[in-house]
Amino acid sequence: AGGDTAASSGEPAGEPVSGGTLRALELAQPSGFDPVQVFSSTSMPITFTALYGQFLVPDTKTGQYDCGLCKSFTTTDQGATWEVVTREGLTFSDGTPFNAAAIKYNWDRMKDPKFGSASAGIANQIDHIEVVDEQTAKVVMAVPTPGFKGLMPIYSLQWIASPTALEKGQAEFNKNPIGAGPFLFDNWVPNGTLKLKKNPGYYDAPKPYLDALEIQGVSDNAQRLNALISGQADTILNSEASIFAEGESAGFKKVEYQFNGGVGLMLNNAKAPFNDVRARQALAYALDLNSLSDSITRGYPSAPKTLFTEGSPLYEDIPLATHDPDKAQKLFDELAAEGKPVNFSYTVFPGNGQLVFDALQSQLQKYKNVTVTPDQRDTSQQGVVGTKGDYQALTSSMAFVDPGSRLWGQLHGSAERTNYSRFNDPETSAALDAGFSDDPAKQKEQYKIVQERLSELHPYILYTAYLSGLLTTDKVHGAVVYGYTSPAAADLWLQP
Amino acid sequence: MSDVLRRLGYAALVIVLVTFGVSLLLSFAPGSVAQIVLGEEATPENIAVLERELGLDRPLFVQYFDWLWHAVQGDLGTSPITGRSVTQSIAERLPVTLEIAALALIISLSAAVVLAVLSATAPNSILDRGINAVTSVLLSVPTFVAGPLLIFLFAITIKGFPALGWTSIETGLGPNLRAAFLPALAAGLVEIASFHRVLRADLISTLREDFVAAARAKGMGRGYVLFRHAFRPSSFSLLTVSGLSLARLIGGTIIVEALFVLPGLGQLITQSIAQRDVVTVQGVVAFIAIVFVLINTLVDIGYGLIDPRVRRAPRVQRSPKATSKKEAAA
Amino acid sequence: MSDRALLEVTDLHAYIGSPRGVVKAVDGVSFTLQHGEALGVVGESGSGKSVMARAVMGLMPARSGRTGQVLFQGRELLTMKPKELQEVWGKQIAMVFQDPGRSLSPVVRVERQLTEGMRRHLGISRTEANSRALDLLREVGVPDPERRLRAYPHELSGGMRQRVMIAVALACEPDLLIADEPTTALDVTIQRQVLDLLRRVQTQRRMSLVLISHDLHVVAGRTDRTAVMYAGRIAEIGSSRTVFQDPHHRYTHALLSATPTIHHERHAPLNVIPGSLPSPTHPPAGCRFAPRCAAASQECTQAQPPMLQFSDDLDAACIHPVNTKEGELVGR
Amino acid sequence: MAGSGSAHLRGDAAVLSVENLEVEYHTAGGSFKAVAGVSFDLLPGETLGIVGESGCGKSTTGRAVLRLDPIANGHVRFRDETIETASHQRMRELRRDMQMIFQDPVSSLNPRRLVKDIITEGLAIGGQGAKERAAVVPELLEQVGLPPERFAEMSPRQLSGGQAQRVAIGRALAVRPGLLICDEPVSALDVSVQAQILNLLEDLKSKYDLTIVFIAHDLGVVRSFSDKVLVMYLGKTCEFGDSVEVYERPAHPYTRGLLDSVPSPEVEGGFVGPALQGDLPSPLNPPSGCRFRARCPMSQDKCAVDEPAMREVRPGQYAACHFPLV
Amino acid sequence: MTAGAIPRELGVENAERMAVATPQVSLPRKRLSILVVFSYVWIALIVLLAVVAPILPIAAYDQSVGAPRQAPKFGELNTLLGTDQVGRSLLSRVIYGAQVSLVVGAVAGLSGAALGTVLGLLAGYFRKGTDWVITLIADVLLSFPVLVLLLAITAIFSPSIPVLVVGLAIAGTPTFMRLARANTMAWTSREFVRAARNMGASSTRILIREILPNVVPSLAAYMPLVIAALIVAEGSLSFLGLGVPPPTPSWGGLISSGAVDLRTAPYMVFVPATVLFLTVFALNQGGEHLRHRFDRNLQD
Ligand SMILES: Nc1ncnc2c1ncn2[C@@H]1O[C@H](COP(=O)(O)OP(=O)(O)OP(=O)(O)O)[C@@H](O)[C@H]1O
Ligand SMILES: Nc1ncnc2c1ncn2[C@@H]1O[C@H](COP(=O)(O)OP(=O)(O)OP(=O)(O)O)[C@@H](O)[C@H]1O
Ligand SMILES: [Mg+2]
Ligand SMILES: [Mg+2]
Repeated sequence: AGGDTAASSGEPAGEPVSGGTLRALELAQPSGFDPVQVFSSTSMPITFTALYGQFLVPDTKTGQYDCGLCKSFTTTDQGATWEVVTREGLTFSDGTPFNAAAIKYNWDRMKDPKFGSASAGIANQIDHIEVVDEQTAKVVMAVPTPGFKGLMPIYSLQWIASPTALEKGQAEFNKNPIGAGPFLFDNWVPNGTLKLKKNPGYYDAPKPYLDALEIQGVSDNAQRLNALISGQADTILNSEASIFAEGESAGFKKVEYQFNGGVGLMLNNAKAPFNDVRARQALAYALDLNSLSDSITRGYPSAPKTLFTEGSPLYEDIPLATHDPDKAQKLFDELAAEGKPVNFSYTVFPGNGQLVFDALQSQLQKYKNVTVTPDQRDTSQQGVVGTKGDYQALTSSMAFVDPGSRLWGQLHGSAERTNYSRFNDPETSAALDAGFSDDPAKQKEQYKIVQERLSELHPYILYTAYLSGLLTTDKVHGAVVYGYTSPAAADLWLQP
Repeated sequence: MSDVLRRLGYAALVIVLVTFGVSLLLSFAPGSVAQIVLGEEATPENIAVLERELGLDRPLFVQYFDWLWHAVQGDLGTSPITGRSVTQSIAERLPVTLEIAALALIISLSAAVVLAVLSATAPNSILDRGINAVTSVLLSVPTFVAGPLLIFLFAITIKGFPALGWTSIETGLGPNLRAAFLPALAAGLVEIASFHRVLRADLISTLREDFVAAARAKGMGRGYVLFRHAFRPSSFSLLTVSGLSLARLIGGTIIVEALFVLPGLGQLITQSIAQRDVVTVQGVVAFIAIVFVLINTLVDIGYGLIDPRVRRAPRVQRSPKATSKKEAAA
Repeated sequence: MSDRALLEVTDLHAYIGSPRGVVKAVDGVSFTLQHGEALGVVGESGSGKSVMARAVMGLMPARSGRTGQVLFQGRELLTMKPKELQEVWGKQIAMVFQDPGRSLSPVVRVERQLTEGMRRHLGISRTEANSRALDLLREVGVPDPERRLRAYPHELSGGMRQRVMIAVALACEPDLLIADEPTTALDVTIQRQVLDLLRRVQTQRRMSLVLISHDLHVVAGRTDRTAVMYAGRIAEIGSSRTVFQDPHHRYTHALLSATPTIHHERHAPLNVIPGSLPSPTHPPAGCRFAPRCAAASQECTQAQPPMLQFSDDLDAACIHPVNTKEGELVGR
Repeated sequence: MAGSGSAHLRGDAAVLSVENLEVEYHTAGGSFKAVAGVSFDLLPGETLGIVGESGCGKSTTGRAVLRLDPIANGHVRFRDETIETASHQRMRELRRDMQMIFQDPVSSLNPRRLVKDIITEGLAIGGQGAKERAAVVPELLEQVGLPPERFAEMSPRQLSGGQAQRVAIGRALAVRPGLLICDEPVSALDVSVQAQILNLLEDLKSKYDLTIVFIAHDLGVVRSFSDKVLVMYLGKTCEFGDSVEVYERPAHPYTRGLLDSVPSPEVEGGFVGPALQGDLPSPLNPPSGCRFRARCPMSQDKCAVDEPAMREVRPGQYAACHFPLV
Repeated sequence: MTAGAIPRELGVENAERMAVATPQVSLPRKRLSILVVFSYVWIALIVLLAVVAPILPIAAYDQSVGAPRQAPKFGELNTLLGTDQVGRSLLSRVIYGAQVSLVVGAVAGLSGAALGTVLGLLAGYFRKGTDWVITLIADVLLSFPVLVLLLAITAIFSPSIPVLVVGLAIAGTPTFMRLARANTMAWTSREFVRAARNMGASSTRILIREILPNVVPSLAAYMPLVIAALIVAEGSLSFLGLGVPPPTPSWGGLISSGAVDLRTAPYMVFVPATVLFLTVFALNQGGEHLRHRFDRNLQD
């Protein structure tokens, strides 16, 4: 499988130079560094790749995953078992060995409900882990999971911490987290600045290039840009189109990556009114996604037209949705006549939710026999709503780098816990299963079916692209963005 | 002595009621900390296990008194979200909130004192009316409007101050003050107005008192009389108001901290409420209540410093006028 | 200078702007005060005694105006610059206010209140000022003066405070002391002590004194001359004994007979003055007492009666005077 | 002085009889007895004057008689009722028969009500309807010398001190009380107005056959207005007797001192006798024995030990002094 | 005139002066200051617009009237103040926002005042135990930072106008309680209360007939100030994303959603911020003015 090509900064800058302190702003603040505590692949990539390195490194050219901290990560039985081999002689920064036992210790911990890991769901797909020898761990899955490797970069399974350090308890660990990454923990005030310093013993010398990193998490997009403009940061993570544009016009460099899929309305297929496919279709016809996107992105519309971006080998020119008010109205009327009017609530979470609702509402206002009402929840319920199916429509992302892992989990009829839209279409499920083929042609053929089904059945109505990227000053180089867990801290360097 | 004990007991009662109130409130809130910790992929079994682990399956009273029992011994518990000790979290964030609040108070007090003295020396003059207009404007600009404007002005346009973030004092006083200035100003602007108002009114009425005329009749200069004789007796309400405002600033830095991304108590409590982290919320609320009580005590001590009349037990015979005036001021 | 009066007040007007209009608090007052003389000023509440005292001093509230002439030792006070006035205040004219509880700064120790004036006017050192302060407190009869110096006003009783106020006023040995109702807030026994004290220091220091009170009895026994004020004007002025025993103005007479004394017959009705004080903003034309005066004629309500000299030591602004000596009313 | 004792009480004939009344106040500085054993009584139609320096407990005594201040000790009998044990309900009824007029006329009228409502307030509380009340307003106003057409609709702010005091008197008399307690009713008023009010009270007294307790610090006023006089010092009684006689021949040194402090323009120096020295001591820690001894020109050792009780020094004249001036 | 009486000599110049020279004194301005007049006019205007909003010739607040993010321009009424991110009329949203802000401010203020006044009256009149309990409640509420209380309340109930009103009313109660208590204590010590009791009046009657009418005006004078504070508090909540549910506009919500575009479309913040500012300003001015007029009787 493959994603989009990576975006990177500073191509003509020449050879990397060592030294300097980089000040970066990420999207969120860590509440701790214990891998069981975090879920951090897009919001705090620099922090976590700095502390723990990259377990797997995506090859942006092939769309495959190479090993980073591991020596090999393979399956021979379509994902029923995986063999993970660690590098010889690799140690954590406290000197303890980074070996198969360490992997087993970390991943078992993820499964333990006592620690309440956010990655417990994926960790629970592991039935058990056998330490074959010092270097080799055999991961036995509960059910064959061909996309397991692809899921790794998304979840915190990839962050392997020193078992010795973890043994001291979470509070102690957070005072001095120990991994095998390119940087060492220096100091941190919660909600304040995280300071990291170069790990001289990093396996992949001469990386890292930087002497030190200072990272802060700021969740507000505009404030991050403000800080960049006021000279408080050298680089900021960003996921919003308008901020990229503003940043560029203020003279900063943009590094942007667009995921396949995107962000949009997730419709609850198991509940009225969207258990009726016509209601979903009507909504898809009714919405002018470009204008919706324009409102939400503050003037930089980016509604994805197709499931895969044009650069992807799996790209097909099958539009995800077409704007057709007349058809929409007809369907709304038809449903209303049957006594099934499309009256639904949109679950609003703090943040962008209100804007999306406003845009949605003002568009639907023009139609008859359809109403949308807000259902305000606070952040604490963000996780619950999807799992419990306690919603009708909700903003959610269906974004992915390679389709095998994420898309399968979201759309496959038997992917119970992660299929929040409760979409169950046997044809789609079959095509997704068949998509795990090694034959690119067959893959493309199967995913074409998926795309056709999606544009027909609309479990999701995607209204904006899922972006990830950076804005940097001219001095920052080596920022390669390719989806989850990027940019990697080890690659960054500063022009003196 | 018994008075001190009584006050302490009362303060303790207030703190217990406040913390119990907040845990009661949050117990009605939907969602649970276990759910938050476990995130999207949680199974009900996992949640149940974690709740048992955290003791959240016990009745509210038991949970509360358990917390109280430990709190009395100085242990505010551990946050299930971050795994950090609440005492430590508060200790880390307190300097930020305290510094912002104190700086805001200093900025607004000094501005207000200067303005009020100018106003009071010539009530209803052009200058006075001008100052009144300015402070009325300040009074009507809420922090969440002032904040973005200040950022826009001082951080983005002029680039003199950081737009966000905190620099601790260990890095150096200069950078620390630079980071604290805009947030403190945003929080303090509103207070300037209320301080100016009370001090001006009190100064004007004090300047009409006989003892001011008496001091003038001795041939003492205007400025001397103002500062030596009139200022202290005029600062009662100012003291009351600044005590209230300091308490308010400490409790209400939520907005400034959100605007300027500061690692303070306001952020902590907002986050903890959203995450149903009752342990942390209780800890912070208890702490704020203690600060509130402390400020009240300081204000009382302040009265004594400003006015020798309240230093010792009040005299029996007091002219009824003086008593009622005090009452009104309080 | 000795042949000149210490203080000559001529046709003094002092008006105050209030929300209800211009208060004509003092409306044409003239009198003179000799060196070493004690002048009593009596009048009911609101008759303008305090404003008159403050107008003479120059301590008027905002929104006020004064005209006329106030010559103090031959110098015009009304037009004096603030800086010069400050030199006169405290050093040459001192003032004691009505309520001793309110005329001492509540937050400043007695010591400073006593010495700050001396140090400013006499330029003496702190220690010297302190020892003089001690002497002063002894002079006004404050027991245990060392301790009282360190005290705050609230720690003193009312009588003690008034003594301290008097000590403050005496500090720079002024030529004139204006005491505005210095005993009204005090009990009879304390009033007695304070009045004795004032009399004593006045004669000992050969100082001039203006003693203001609303009680004719208080003033008459202890001043050389007495002025009776009514609604911003002087109704009658003369030697205290004459004003008290042989008043000519109808108002003075009515006032005296309305006051029950220790000699008044039990349960016998008192003589009353009907009505109440005229409005201070729109006083009646002519004699201001006319509306309440039994003897008032047409003439009285038309023009302000001139000040008439009835004897060597008595002037009154009344055209239908009483003569109590002969028990008959003169005029009409 | 400063003695207690009830030798001067005149028995059952009295309308009001107060025996060893004590009132205690609790302040931040401590508790003290503002009234520490005061006894007096009134015969029907009599006027009793109470004099003394500020803070000696005159007002407190007046209020305690009506139980507006809590009675700590002692007995108060009004007609056949025991005041200190009467029920709240009974007390509310009784108070209507015992009215009080206060020192500050302006503060004793509710600024938010009209004169006609204030003056008939007692009637409204007594359950009279609006019509009946409106009917009596003119009469009530006239009897205190206020033209009804002008004053009925006025608000207290528009009244002068004397007019306000008239309204207060009218209000008290509207309920036809048998006993009237006047707490310094004229000391806030100007001399010219004071005479009007005193004459009015004198008129009404004979008209309604009132028994009056008249509290004042102006000795001249008390003497001319009352039949009997009670002199108080620091919460205790000093002297009791016929007002003229007490003024002419005071038996207690304190009474003497008080009278000597009254300014008298006719004599040289302004006063007839020597001044009393010193200030009123703090009621928080009053002197032992006779409370007046510290200021008394004739105090002796005995005075510091024994508290003098009221005893007859001359027929009908009682003083609490070990060494009365006889 | 008696023969013995001769007119006192007055110098000629003095006699002349007597006729003319009296002091010229300026009177304190009685006129309402222009700011106060403006404030009352503005409040009246805002209230009027909020009330008649449905019949005004403006678009509905949830209807898009054109392209999003148009700057204010003269011409069409709906785009007079520009449009928001979704293309809705800012004019309409600001006017309808007034409904929310004013209703929330006024209703919460009034109920807080009513509750606070009752409690304060009881505490100030009965003192002792009643006072202790009520003061304790006030202290407890006061040591809860207002925003924290509101955050907790909105965590329980999803935000809606009734929830906001209740939350803000609770937040406003202790202030009124303290004011009412202090006022009641001052008035209770007045002689007229004693006089009423002496007339046989019951405590209820004294509280309702004698004290309440005196306490209410000075509290009422505080109302505008409190309403202003509550409008700001509602704005802060909306700013934190806990205000009234969309699409209903509120000023705080408008400012908050505009704040992200401060750099590119500043009018989206400035328009609602100006209206909020002017209203709060007007309420403060009006409150000050009322306080000067009605709160004075405490002093005199
Ligand atoms: N600051 C002021 N503003 C307005 N009016 C004033 C002011 N001071 C005094 N007055 C008015 O001036 C008139 C005279 O007042 P003044 O104080 O001189 O009377 P007084 O004779 O001293 O009375 P009292 O015996 O009450 O002290 C009164 O009508 C009073 O109301
Ligand atoms: N409510 C109260 N609480 C505490 N102390 C009080 C109270 N009322 C009066 N006192 C004190 O009780 C003592 C007697 O007061 P009271 O008012 O009876 O004196 P008085 O003789 O009426 O004085 P005045 O002539 O000043 O009215 C004084 O020391 C006074 O300070
Ligand atoms: Mg005066
Ligand atoms: Mg009294």
